Amino acid sequence: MPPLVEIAGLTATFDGVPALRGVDLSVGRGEAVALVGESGCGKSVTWLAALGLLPGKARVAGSVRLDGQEILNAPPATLDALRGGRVAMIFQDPASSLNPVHRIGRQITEALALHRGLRGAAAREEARRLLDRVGMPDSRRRLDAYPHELSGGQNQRVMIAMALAGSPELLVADEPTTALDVTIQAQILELLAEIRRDTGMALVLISHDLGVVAETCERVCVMYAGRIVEETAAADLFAAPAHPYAAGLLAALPPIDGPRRPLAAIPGGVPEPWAMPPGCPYAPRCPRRVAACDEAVPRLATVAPAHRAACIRPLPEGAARELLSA
Amino acid sequence: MSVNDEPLLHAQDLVRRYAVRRGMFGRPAEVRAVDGVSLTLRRGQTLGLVGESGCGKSTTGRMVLGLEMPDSGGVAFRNERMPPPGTPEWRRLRARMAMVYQDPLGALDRRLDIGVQVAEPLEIHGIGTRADRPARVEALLRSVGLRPDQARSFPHELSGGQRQRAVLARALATAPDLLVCDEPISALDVSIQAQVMNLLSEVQARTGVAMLFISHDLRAVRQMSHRVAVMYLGRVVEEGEPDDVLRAPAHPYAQALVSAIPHPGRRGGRIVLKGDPPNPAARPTGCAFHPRCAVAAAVCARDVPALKPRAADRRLVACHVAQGEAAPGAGLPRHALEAA
Amino acid sequence: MLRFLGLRLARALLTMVLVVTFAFVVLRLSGDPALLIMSADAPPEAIAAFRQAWGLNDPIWQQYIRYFAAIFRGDLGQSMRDGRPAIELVAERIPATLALTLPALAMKLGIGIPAGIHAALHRNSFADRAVMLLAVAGFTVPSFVLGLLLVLVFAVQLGWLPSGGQESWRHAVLPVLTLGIGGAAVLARFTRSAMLEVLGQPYMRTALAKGVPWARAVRRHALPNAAIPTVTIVGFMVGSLLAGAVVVESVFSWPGVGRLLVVAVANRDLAVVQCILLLVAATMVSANLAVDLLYGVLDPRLRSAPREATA
Amino acid sequence: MSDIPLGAMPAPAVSAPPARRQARLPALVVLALGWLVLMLLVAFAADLLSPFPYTALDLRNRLSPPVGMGGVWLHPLGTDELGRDVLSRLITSIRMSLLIAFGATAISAVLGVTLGFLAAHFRGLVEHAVLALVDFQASMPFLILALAVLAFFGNALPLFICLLGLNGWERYARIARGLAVSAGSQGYAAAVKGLGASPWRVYGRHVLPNIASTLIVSMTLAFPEIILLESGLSFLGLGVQPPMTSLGNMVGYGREYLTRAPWILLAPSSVIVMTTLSVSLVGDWLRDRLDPTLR
Repeated sequence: MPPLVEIAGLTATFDGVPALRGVDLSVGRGEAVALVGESGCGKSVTWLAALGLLPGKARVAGSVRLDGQEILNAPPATLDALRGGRVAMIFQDPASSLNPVHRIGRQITEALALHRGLRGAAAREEARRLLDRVGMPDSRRRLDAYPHELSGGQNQRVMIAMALAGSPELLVADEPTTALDVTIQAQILELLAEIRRDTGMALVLISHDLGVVAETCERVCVMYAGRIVEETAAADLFAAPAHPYAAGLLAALPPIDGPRRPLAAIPGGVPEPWAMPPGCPYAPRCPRRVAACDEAVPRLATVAPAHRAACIRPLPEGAARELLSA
Repeated sequence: MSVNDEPLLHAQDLVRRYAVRRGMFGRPAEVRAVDGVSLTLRRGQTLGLVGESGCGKSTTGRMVLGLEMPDSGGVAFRNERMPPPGTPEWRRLRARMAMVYQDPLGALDRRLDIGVQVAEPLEIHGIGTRADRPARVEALLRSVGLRPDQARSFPHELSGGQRQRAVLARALATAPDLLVCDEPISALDVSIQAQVMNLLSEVQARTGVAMLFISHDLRAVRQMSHRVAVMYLGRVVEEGEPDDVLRAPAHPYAQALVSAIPHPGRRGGRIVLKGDPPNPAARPTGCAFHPRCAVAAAVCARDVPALKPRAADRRLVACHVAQGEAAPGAGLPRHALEAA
Repeated sequence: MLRFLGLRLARALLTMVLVVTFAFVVLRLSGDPALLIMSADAPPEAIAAFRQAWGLNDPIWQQYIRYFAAIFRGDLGQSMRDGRPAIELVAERIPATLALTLPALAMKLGIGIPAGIHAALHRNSFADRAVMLLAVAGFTVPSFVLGLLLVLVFAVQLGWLPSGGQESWRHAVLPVLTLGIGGAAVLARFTRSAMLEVLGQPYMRTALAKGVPWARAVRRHALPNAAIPTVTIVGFMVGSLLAGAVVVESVFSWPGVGRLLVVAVANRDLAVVQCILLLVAATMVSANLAVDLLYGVLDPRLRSAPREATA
Repeated sequence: MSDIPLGAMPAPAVSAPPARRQARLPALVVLALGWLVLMLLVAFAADLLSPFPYTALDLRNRLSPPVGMGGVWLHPLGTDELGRDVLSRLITSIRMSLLIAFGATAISAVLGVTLGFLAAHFRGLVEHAVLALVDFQASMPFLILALAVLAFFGNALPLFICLLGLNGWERYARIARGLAVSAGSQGYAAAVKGLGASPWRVYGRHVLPNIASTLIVSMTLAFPEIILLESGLSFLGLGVQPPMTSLGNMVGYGREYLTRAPWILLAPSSVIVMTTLSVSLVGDWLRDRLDPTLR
C-alpha cells in the first residue's frame, strides 16, 4: 500500500538561489511526522512547493505523489481540488492568515462549499459545529466576528476548523504555535492530538522547537540547509541522535532539571544558500569533521532499523548519550 | 566576586497605567500594565522575570532601568531615587546601567559600522581618550566573541547572533553595574540562543554585573537565573529558586506554565488551561487568575492575594489556596471560565 | 460608529473654517481691499465712501463675523468687473466644468483601475511594463502640453475635432481625453501597487491552500482588500471635480469654473476668487467625508474594537 | 512584496549577497541621469551658452522655422513672433524653471522635516496641530490655493517660489514624523537615548542621517510635481511674469502661433517632459534601491 504522500528529490530555487536541494520524505496514512530545523533550512518551503503554493518565480522540480498520483506542478484544477480537500495546511501567524474583511463564518463556509457542496444554512450550521469541535467558546456568536476581534489562539482554532472543513487525509501545520504563548500552545497541540485520534488524519508538524515535536509526532525529520539530514522515530532521535547536527540541537536545548552548566552551543552559523561549503554543509560547524566530509554531500543512508542519517561518520549508539550529557 | 548583601537596586510596589483607546473610536479604557510589583537586584546575581505576553514584564524592565516613570511606587538604585528620564543626572546614570533588546537589528543604527557604535557610549560619557578608544573597542568586541576586524562591518552584514553580541559590547562599554535583557534570545535560532546565553553568563561571572533576564521561555530563565519571578497580568504571583519553582511550582498558574513547557522525553500529563489570558482592560475581580484556575475558591474571586512567604518553605506566592488560607475549590462555574 | 462619524464631521467643519479664515486673512494681508478694487488714482472721497460701504473701518473681528454671516447667507460679494453677485457667476459655470470632469472621471476609473489590476496580476509581463511606462508618462507630462499636442494632431493636422470653444459635444472630446489620460495613468499606478501589496499577504496563500481557484481568490479576497487604499485617491479625484480642470479649460478656452478662476485671478476679482475657493473647499471636504464613511463600510477593523492588543 | 515565502526566510546575510543582487544601472536610468546632468550644465552656464541675449529682437527673420525645417543655422531652433531666438530663450527658461523647482523643493523639505521632527519630539498638542495642518493641506488641491494667494498678493518671483515651496511639505512632515517616532519608540534612537545621549546627538547623529535617504527619494518624487505646477501657472500667465521667461510661459506664448509656428512651444514642452520624466525615473530607481518601503 503506497504511503499517503511520497516526496522524492524535491528541489526549489528562487532567482538561481536554491532553497531546497533534494528532499526525500514520505508520510504514511494517519501518521504524525515532524519536520524540524532552524530558520532558512527549507522546512516550510518543502510543503509549499509540494502543494504548489510558492510564488510564480520559484522553480520546483522532483516528484510529489499523493496516493501514488503525481501532483508536483499538476494543472491548477487538480491542485485546487486536493488543496483543502485531501491535504489541508495551516500557518504560523493566524492573525494575518485570515482575510481581515471577511467574517469568520464566511471563511469557513467557503471551504465547505468548495469541498462538500454545502450552501446557506446547512453550511453555516456545519461551520458552527466545526468551531465547537475546535473548542471555540460561544461558537454561534463567533461566526459573525472578524479576525481582528479574536485572540491569536482563537484565530488559530478558526484556521484548524477551516482545514477540517474538507475532511482532509493530511493536515500540514507550518509552525502553528510559534506565535502563541506557551499555555495557548499547549491547548492547540492538545487539540491537534485529539483531532488525529478522532479522525485518523495524518499530520505533518513543521517547527523549530524540538520539545513541541517530541510530544506530538511519531517520526521526526531534521533538516539543515535545504536537505533532510536525519530521519527516525521520535523516541530514538531524542535518545540517540545519529547526525552530529541533531545531537548539537539537543545539547543546545536548556535542560529542565539537573545541574546548571554552560550549554553545548553549536559554533558558527547556518551557511548562506549562495555560499555553501563544498561537501557536507554542516562540516564547518561539526566537531566530528574529517577531511572526507568535504568531498561529497553525504546521502541519507540507513544507520539503524528505520533510522537514516546523512553523515559519513554518524554517532555510534552510546556516543550520543555522553555527548548529550557531557 | 564579592556578593555584599547590600542590594544594588530595589523596586517597591511599581504601578504603571496606560489609557488605551478601545478601537478607532471607543472610550479610552485604563489598563494597569504593572499593578504593584516589587523586586530586588543584587550584584553578580540574575533575577529571571517570566510570564506570557501582556503580563507587564517588559514594562517592569523599562521602569527598573528608569526609561519610564512609574505612576506610583519607586526605584532606588544604590539607595538613591531614580532621577526622572531626560534630566542630566538621569543621563549620567545611564553609564551605570544598560539594556539588551529583543531585536538586535532594530537597536543598531543601520548606517554606522559596529566599531563606531560600540565606541559611542565612551564618547557620550567621556571615558578614555580619543587615542585609546579603538583599543578599548577592540577589547570589548573580543570580550563578546567578535573578531576585531568585524568592527568595520555594518549591522545588516552580521548574523542575528553576531548583532546581539555587538549590542552587548555597546552595553558593556561603560562597565555598567546592571544589565536588563528584554527577551534577548527569542528572535534567535536554537543553536545561536545557546551561544548568547553562555556569553551572558560568562560576562556576569567576569564582571559581577547584576542582571534582570526577561523572557517568556521558562527553560531559558531557569538556565540564566539565580532567582525567578513568575508574572501574570501585571503582578508577581510566585518568586523563588528556579529549580524549586520548576520542580514544585506553588501557584496554580506557575504549575500550568511549567507543565506547558514542551520538552523532549516528557509524555502527556499536562495541565491545559481553558480560555485565553483575560483582557487587561477588563481585569477580573480578586485574583486575576481565578477565572482559569482549577482550584479557585469563593475567596479567590473576592480578595486580591498578597505575595508573601509560604509558611512551609518561605516560597513567595500570591495565592489563598497555596498559602493554605482557603480550601482548594473545584474551580468556579463554567461561565466564569469563559474569557472576556 | 456614531463617534466615528462625529469625529470625521468635526474635522470636515474645522477644515472649512480654516479655509474661510485663510481667505479672510489673505484678503486683508494683501493690502487695503479698497485700493485694490478701486483704481489707485480714484479720488480720496470715493475711496473713503467705498471703505465705509464695505465696513473696512470697523475693528477686524467685527469684519470677520460679518464676513462669516455673509457666507452663510450665500452673499459672497459682487464681482468687481460686472457687479453681478459672485455666486451667481460661479454657479452658471458649474455645469460646463462638470461636463468635462465627470466623463473624465468615468474614463479615469474605467481605464485606470482595470489596467492597474491587470498589471499587478501579470507582474513583469509586457502589459505590466507598458502600464508602468504609460503611468510614468501620464504622471510627468503636464496637462497643457498633452492638450496642445492633442490639438496639434487632431485639430490642426487631421482637422477631425475643433480646437476650442463649447458649441457641441465634439468640442469636449479633446479636453476630456486630456484630463482622462493623466488621471487614468496615476490611478493605474496606484491600483497596481495596492494590488501587489495585497497579493503578497498570507491570507491569499490561505485561500489557495483552502482550494479556492486563483481567479476566485483574486475576486473574493484580493479586490476587497485592495479597494481600501484605492478609495482614498478616488475620493481625491471626486473632490477635485470642480478644481481639476483649471489648466485644461484654459487650453481649450472652455467656459468652466476653472477658466473663470484664471480670469478672476488675472483681474484680481477678489470676490469671485473667494467664492470659487470656498466652493472647491466644500466639494473636497464633502468628498473626503464620503471617503471616510466608505472606509467604515469597507474596513471592519475601523468599525469594532480590536481584541485588546496586550502590552 | 516578499518574494521568498514567509516560512523560509534565508538566514541573515553573513557574507555579502552575490553581485547579481546589485543590478547594474538600467539603460533608461542612465539616459535620465545624462539628461539631468545636461540640464544642470545648461542652467549653470546659461549666459555662456545662449547665442543671443534672450530679449534681443530680430524682426527680419521673424517666425523662421528651426534648422531642420528649412530654417537657418543662425537660429537653430527658429525664432518666435518677435524674432527672438528660441534656443536662447529656452536656455534661460531652463535656468529659471530649475531655479524655482530647486528653491521650492528645498523650502518644502526644510519646512516639512522641521515640523515633522517637532511633532515627533513634542508629541501631544504640537503633534495634533501639525497633523491637522497636514490634513488641511492634503485635502485642498494646491493649484486653487496658489491661484488664490497669487490673486491676493499679485506676483513677485520670491513670493512665487515660497508659494510653490508650500506644495508637498506635508509629505515630508509625515515621513519625518513617522520615521522619527518609529526610531524613537523602539528603534536605534531609543537605544542611543538609553546610552545617555542628549536629544541633539540622537537626532543629529542618528535620526537625521537615516531619514536623509528616504527624504532624498521623496524629493525626487516631489520635484516633477513642482515643475508641472510652476509651468502650469506660468502657462496661465500667472506664474513667472515677463520680461523674465520660464518653460511654462514660453509654452503659453507659443500657443497663439500653434498652427503657424508650433516649434515655439514644442521646444519648451519637450524639455519639460524630458526633465520631469528623467527625475521620476531616477526617483523610482533610487527608491527601489535605497528604501523599498516608500511606495
